[in-house]
Amino acid sequence: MTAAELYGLCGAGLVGVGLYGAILGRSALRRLLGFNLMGSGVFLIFGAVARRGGLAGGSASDPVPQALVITGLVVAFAATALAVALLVRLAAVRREAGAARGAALPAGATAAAAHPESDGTGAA
Amino acid sequence: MTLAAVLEPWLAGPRAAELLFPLLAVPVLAALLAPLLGARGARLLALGSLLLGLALALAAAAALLAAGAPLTYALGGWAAPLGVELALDGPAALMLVLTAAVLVLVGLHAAGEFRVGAAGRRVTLAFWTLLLGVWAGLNGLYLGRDLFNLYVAIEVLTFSAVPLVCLKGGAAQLEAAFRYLLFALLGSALYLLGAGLMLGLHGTLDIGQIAAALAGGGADGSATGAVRSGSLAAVVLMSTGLLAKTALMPLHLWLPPAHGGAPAPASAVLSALVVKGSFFLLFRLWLDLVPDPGALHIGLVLGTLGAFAILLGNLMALMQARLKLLVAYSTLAQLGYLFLLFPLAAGPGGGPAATAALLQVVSHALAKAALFLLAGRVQVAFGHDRLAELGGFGRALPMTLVVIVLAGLALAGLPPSGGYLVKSLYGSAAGAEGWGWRLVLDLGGLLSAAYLARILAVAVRPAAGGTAAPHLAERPGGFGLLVPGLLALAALLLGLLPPGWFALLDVGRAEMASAAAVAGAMRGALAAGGFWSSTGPVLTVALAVVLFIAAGQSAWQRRVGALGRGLAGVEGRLREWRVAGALLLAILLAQALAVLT
Amino acid sequence: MLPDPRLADLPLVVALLALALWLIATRHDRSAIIGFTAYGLIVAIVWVRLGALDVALTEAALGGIMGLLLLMAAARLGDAPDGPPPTWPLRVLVGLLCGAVTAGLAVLVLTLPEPAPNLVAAVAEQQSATALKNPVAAVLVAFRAVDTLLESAVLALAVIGLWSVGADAAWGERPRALDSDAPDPALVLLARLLPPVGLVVGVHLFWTGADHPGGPFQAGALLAAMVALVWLARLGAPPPVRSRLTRVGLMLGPLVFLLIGLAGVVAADAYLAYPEALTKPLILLIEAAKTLSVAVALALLVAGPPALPRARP
Amino acid sequence: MIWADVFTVVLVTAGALFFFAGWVGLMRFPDSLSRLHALSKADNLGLGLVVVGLLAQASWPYGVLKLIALWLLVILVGGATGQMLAGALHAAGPTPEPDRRGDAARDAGGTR
Repeated sequence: MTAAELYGLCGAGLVGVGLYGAILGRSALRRLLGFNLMGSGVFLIFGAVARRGGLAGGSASDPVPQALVITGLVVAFAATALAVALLVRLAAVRREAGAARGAALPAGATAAAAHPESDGTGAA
Repeated sequence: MTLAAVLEPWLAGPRAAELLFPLLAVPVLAALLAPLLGARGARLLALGSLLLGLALALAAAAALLAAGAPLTYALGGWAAPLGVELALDGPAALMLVLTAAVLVLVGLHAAGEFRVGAAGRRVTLAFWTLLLGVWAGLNGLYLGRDLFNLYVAIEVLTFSAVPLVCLKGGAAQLEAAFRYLLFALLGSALYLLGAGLMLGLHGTLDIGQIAAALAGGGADGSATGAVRSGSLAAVVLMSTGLLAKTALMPLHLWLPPAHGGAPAPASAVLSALVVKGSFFLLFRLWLDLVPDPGALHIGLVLGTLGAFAILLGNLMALMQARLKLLVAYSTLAQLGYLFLLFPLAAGPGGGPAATAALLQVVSHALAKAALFLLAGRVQVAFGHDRLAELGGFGRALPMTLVVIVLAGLALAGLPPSGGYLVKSLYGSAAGAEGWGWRLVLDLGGLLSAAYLARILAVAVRPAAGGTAAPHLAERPGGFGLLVPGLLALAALLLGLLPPGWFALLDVGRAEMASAAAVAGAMRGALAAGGFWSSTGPVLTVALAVVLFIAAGQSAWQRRVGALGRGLAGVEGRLREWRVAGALLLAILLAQALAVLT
Repeated sequence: MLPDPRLADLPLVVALLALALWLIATRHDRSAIIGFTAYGLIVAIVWVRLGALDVALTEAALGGIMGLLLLMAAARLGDAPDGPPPTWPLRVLVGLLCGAVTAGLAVLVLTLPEPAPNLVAAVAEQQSATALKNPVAAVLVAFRAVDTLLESAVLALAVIGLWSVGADAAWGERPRALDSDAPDPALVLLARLLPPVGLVVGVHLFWTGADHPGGPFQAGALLAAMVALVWLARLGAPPPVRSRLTRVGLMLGPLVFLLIGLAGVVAADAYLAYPEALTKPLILLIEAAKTLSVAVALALLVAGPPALPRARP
Repeated sequence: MIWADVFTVVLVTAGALFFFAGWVGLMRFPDSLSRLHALSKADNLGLGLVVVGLLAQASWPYGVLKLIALWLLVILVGGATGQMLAGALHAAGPTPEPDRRGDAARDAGGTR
């Protein structure tokens, strides 16, 4: 087995582990972490492809998949930042709604309270 | 020199392909400039660039018709596999024009609501910038033929669509947006994985080159068995990722709450266009990249999911307590029709199936954009959209009701609507052996007629408390009916377009023979055999209205109560994160089994 | 030399997989995030082992701010599960499904064709036209320029989307996700000493990127980490989102790229092509603007949506 | 050149041993402060030995300068983060943390 195959298999394993974490993670943050693990597994498979192509073409690593991974890494970071912002804001809105319950309810809370079917109350 | 002479090289000459990149560049440029102009400027910039984009899309469609063959453009002069190429064929041109037209109309409709004075700076700037981002992502999806380029385009789309869901900023919307984002990200990761494996298998990401290699026309002769099955597995990974983004039932966990809470114009765009973007890519993958998909069992898997979506989506729509959620579930059902393409295109007379799927995209985009805008109008007028408290709203807003009915009849498939064309073309593609699919089509049509009847019955029934109409919180201006009316009429009269126009779809796909198929379907509408399919929806609506009114809201609820609660319970379980995640993987494996056995 | 270079790879693979399993199994969100930061460092080493130095640099530079982002989130979100734990049948089912996916992928990885198709020769052949000696940079800025362009648009849109998550009342204010009441003196010391070094290394990474591993992404990520450190230590504050200058900085990279790309159809016969005489200076201009915009975008993404100052009791 | 190689192997091995000792301390020591202490002590020494060992292999002058700069940076960052962690522990109060291995075992049993 070559090193490229070894890391490719590692990537396959990480995709599985990451998917498990993304589906069954105990909190939203952990599911996000699971997605990032899965993403790194995907990128490692790209790395294996790049390494194999590079060795076949007489270089350390094929530059095209490398460039794709760099683009993908930045996109994954931006996605994580957006997701974190949504979570933090969601927690803040819920806190405000909890603090103001009984008094004037903020708009988000009334929407959620009046229309439970529009609120994904399951584990997000 | 006349304008036509100046434009000649682009519209009918050697430079036609130079129109492709501006179709992508204009929305990107506008989305980048909008935040620099600030909330006030963003609105004007968006509307202006949308009009420019519509003109460009029409020009590209004209150039494509003149050329008679797909246009391709190698960016930077670098040909694939090293460089990235853009391409335009008939279906892509249709999508470009449809997207620009719907965005222009929705933009004009929303121009009053999303301005600094009415919505505030945050919402105004975000709405217009993200609308431009959605447009950029969609155009990238239509024009791309490089798998990674398409990945980046789909991420542009996702990053723009997610914040649109939570513009109102309530807890329910934020949670829906987070679920949407995370589920879409899992989908993107699966898609990217498939693209990476494709690169490892073929050394190229260009859809045309991979298809040629798989069909045995590659530079190195024919593809080996391992490469072929590896490629199919890669397509399955990409396909699963795209299903998650299309919100095909049962992977729809984010869609109802997202539509329940997003502003109506945002819902219209999400429902009419955004979910179609990933479907369009599925269309490309299974019809353009995979050689002879009919030999695989994939159509059975995707078609079954589509049939499930049609039936469950329509039933759920029938039971919703809120108008916007009713419309959202109707979207889920209508998405199901798109997926009947895959089993029906594989049949012996499958040519019209692809035409039917594309017409379904158009027809649903027009009718659903209209319905969401109208639902928003009702919500503004009465301060809520709870059907139980809207009894008699038709008396207060008669014209709104008329336009709702027009859009609803287009969805239900009354001739000459797009919905009718879709069912007729699918029906002829299914043939005698495909009676099961035809049954689903008919049931779906009846159910959509039934929920339309339910809205009608609510609208004409006396209001609660014995008054003629519910209390109007705010009387909406008649001008607001212009755009929904145009959209609904366009959906309803789609079949009256000269059949020759549909030849646009066939550029690069002669096997579809759309013009002849549409002409045949319209002839069928008038023939004796077409009686049921042409009048069925109207008869059902009339009968169901009588039944609904006779039974009254409460009796109706009692009658279907037990069944409905059970169904809603099952559907609610399907929307749990863990269940949806497990289903995503199960669908991935089901597709893999279908393709590799 | 070691007798077999794979002896160095196996421990890395085992460490990655073990750490990944621990990350999803461990109880506390915060430990999982600290573990994830360590995981990112190992992944960066793996990229070196795979001969992909450009990726290794990106991973290492992004890993730092990713850790900061997630830690600040964990601090604000608390450490409670948001639902009952999954039932055993569900765990077994999902575990089996994930295992099946992994097994399928393993087969795919092991049956990739031999010799591996690749674009090494194609890149090497055409690279001279780009005046860049680093093949990865040539792919990013020339051959696949449109992807890089759209990806900068993704970053810019992500910032706008992130800002739109804030409260209406806070619009125009500055982001405050990194604010703390009293930063640790050691952190302040670090934030005084490290950024000058980071700036030098960042500029070096940008400059050397044309010919050696490095480039706008890596340099931008490092600069963003330095900026975030300064904000975290309260030696400076993120600019308010109403600031036009910030928005110009955010959009400059993709705008310059797009405008030069559009001009290419006149000046070089194709969109996103560079006229021969100006290739080097134009690419330098694009990369400089891009470095700035990547740094601004990543720093703003960590800083979060605009927020009102927290009320003091 | 063989002497330079021997020098490198000996020092890097010694450095690795210190890292190992630091890792053992991290795993086995009873409370957070002593774990932190073991870790930073052993790591600083270990890193110093590794860097000195590698100096024999580095090119003059830039390779050597880079290595030394790297060493200084790691010392700075390690020192500052150690200080911050200690500060956080101090602020959290004197309650001894539960045994780490027991904690980990509970975690493994509790959520997997």
